[in-house]
Amino acid sequence: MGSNLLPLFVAIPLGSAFLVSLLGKKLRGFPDTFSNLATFSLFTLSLLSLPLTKQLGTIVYKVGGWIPPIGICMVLDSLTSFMLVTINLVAFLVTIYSINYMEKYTAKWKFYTLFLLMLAGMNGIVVTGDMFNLFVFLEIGAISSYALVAFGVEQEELEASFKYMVMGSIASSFILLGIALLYSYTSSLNMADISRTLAQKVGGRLVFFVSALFIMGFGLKAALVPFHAWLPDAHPSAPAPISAMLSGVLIKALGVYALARIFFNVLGMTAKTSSILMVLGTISMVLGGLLALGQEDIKRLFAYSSISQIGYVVLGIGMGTTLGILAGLFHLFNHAVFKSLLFLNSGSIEYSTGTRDLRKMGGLTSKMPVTGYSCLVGSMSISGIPPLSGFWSKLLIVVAAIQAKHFIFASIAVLVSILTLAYYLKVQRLAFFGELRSSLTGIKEVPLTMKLSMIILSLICIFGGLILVPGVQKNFLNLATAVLVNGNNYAQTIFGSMK
Amino acid sequence: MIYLMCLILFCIGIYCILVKKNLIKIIIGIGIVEYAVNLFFALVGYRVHGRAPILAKDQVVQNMVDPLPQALVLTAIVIGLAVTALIVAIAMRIYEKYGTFDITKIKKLKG
Amino acid sequence: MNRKTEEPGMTLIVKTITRLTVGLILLYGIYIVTHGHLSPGGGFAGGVIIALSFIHLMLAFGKDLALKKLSENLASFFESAGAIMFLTIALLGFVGGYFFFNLFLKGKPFDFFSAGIIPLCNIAICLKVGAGLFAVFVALILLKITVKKE
Amino acid sequence: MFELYVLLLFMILGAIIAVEIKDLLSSVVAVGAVGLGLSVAFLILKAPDLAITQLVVEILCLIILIRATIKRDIPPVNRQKEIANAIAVLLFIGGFLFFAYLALKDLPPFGHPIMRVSQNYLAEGLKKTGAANLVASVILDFRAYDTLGEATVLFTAVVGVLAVLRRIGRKKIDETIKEEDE
Repeated sequence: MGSNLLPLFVAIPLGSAFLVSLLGKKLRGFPDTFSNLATFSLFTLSLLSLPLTKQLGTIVYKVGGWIPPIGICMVLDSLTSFMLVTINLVAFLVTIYSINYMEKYTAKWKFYTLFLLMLAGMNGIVVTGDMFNLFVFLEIGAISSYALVAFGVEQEELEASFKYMVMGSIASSFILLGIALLYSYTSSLNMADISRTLAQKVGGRLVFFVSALFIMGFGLKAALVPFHAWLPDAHPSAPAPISAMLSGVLIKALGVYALARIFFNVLGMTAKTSSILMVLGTISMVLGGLLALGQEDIKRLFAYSSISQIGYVVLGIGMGTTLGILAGLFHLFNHAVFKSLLFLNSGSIEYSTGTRDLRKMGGLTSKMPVTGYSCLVGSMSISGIPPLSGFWSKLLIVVAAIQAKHFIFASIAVLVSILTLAYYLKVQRLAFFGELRSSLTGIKEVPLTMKLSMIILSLICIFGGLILVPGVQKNFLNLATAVLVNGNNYAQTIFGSMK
Repeated sequence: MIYLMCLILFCIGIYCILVKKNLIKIIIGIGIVEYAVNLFFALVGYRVHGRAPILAKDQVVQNMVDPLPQALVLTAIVIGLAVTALIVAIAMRIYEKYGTFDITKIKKLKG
Repeated sequence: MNRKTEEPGMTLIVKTITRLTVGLILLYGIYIVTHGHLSPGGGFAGGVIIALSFIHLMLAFGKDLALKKLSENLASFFESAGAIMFLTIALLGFVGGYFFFNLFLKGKPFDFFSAGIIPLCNIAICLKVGAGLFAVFVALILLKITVKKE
Repeated sequence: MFELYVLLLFMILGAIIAVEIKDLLSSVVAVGAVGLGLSVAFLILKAPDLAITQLVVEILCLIILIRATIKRDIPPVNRQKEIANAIAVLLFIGGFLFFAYLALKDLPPFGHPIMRVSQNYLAEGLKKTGAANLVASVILDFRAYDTLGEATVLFTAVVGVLAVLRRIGRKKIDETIKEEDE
């Protein structure tokens, strides 16, 4: 019975998206209530999947009843349920936030339809165990995000969306070409089957070429530094809830998760790819941080900071050691929480004051206490101030780097952390402290639902360090880490659990 | 090497996307890249002297081409169409706002 | 295409030929859809052909006539309905134990009524694709380009 | 397979023309020719399903693209700035093709796919699904979940187009907007 849970992760958001588009135009309140219901049930289901994977191990679901190399299978292992919890937690809080925020835009039902489709795409990517299926759901997530970036239909938004779309299409075609090569080589599309076949063959050059294609493709989606050009335009242009989703989870589900899954479990991690990933991660970390320092637009600053933090995650995962992967995944979760919190804060500021320019703000805490304090929590957490969650994950990454004898990477990570603190202090000083500007005396705090989701997210930031408490850590992080560390056993696990 | 010719087509598309400064040219480049990838899939599934994978009555068929890549290409074509439709819509909105397709004149964002 | 002549659409020759061919195109599209499990084609190609027949009508006679036959709201309704139908077929598979389980009788091979859910899926996809592409086209046509030169 | 080589050469030429020609409308027509060439290539490769689909999709794409380009005054493209960029891209492409050439040697030769998994479709497709068209049996039964995704992609794009083409994106304060503008 438990395995019937799996298709629901895709079917619920898809079904509700179709229903919202069918009925949402006529019934006024329907899109709001229904989408919130859908994301809430998804969140509950994802929490349910955690004990399920612990009890039953890896669950393989055969779609249509066909045995995997012939049909498509869905896989629920610990890494999957870890990602599902992250994605659906953020999605649920963001939909709560959108109830009030999206009043500013027209055609709310289109927003919710696209939002739910994007969610379906991300859940589909995480759940699937099939290469081509991963590509299809990646396209669903990507195409809906292209449209959502342009949702405001102003000049900057359209332009950013075009740029994002061109980059995204290049990435998709690289990925598809890689899949075609892999299919020709192994004659299979199932990830476990590919991994099993590759283990028997010795064909270094093809695997190397396919790895390069995948690093370019998924690296573009994850906005690692040589491929990052679209992100600082696209993420700020979207409506704030979407920025939160894009920076918070989309680049991770489409980029980091897919990279990790393919390299650890399908192609096999080699020393070469590991060092490529670490170098890319470090460059992203440094460059993202340096560029963020010079920004005056609050959302652009957050976007550059996303690049920098993704660098941390990739550095951690790229190390390939147990502690490194654990730290990377933990930072992924934390970043999803505090970056969505920060983008929601920036949305609240824009909602009340109508500007995104840091130089035009000042003293906002006195007028908007909830936004001000939650933003303070988010900023301190992302810059790694103890005892907030970001501190622990960054500490773990540094420790893991030292443990693996990558002293240069460790010291760079520490330095970038200080850089991060610098630019978040700038945000705090310019936006929230100091004197209130005369032009801003009339502003009010944002409506209730927006406050609610910001408060919940900042609470998670404060208590996020508790995930490292042994009992929680064992169930939530260690099992997910084990999936990646024992990457080569993936095929055995999948075929084993089908019998 | 027929595969390599197909990849040359792919590269022409990539060149067009990265070098040209006109929105419509970029869209055309994306189209060419999609054609190339679809063709590559179809080439991968071809079998010498194969038949189309459609059965007819009272007939024993041994040598058929691979139906799986064809199914995948079908999906990929649809995805390509979806991308094209959306990107043309965005390009037309940009034209409406700026009055040009030239990317050098469309620079509100710093990059 | 936003021509302001008294009679919308193209010349008489085009209109006459359109009148003759548009029904055939529509019929051909329906044939392709319903025989998708037996011969080349299928829901997607058929759906595009059906959409093209309406687009043909629109190009020849102007937008008013085509929209009278299939309005934009109706198109988007059909689209969502097709999508829901497809998903319902998928979910019905749960009755047989699996998502997307082919639970209907397979019938005799090569018969028109055979292959379980495949023809039904074809029809659902055709509705979705045809209506969806028509809606896109209408939206692109109706967009009045008003260039603001700064 | 001589005709396939000729066709590919034709497609490459068409693509180069589409990329380099100055007039946008001619460029769109050239890319249409490439698409039709692809459709014929599918026919030669024994994929009638793909040929039909590619043909109709090509027609639709052409209509949409011509709609976007027609009656636009397009100034000739300024070429001088492109050169530095073009050299870098050509270098990248050269490297790409070189590594691709090396990698392609590992693949099974053209015309002899391994078909480990798809052997099952040929052998059991008719018996298990009842569809004579094996491609239909793959897309709608063995891999129907992919097709659900594919249909969703198209749905997403349609909703996306409708959302992008809204006349007004943001409401002004206390402004109500009529239904048809949404």
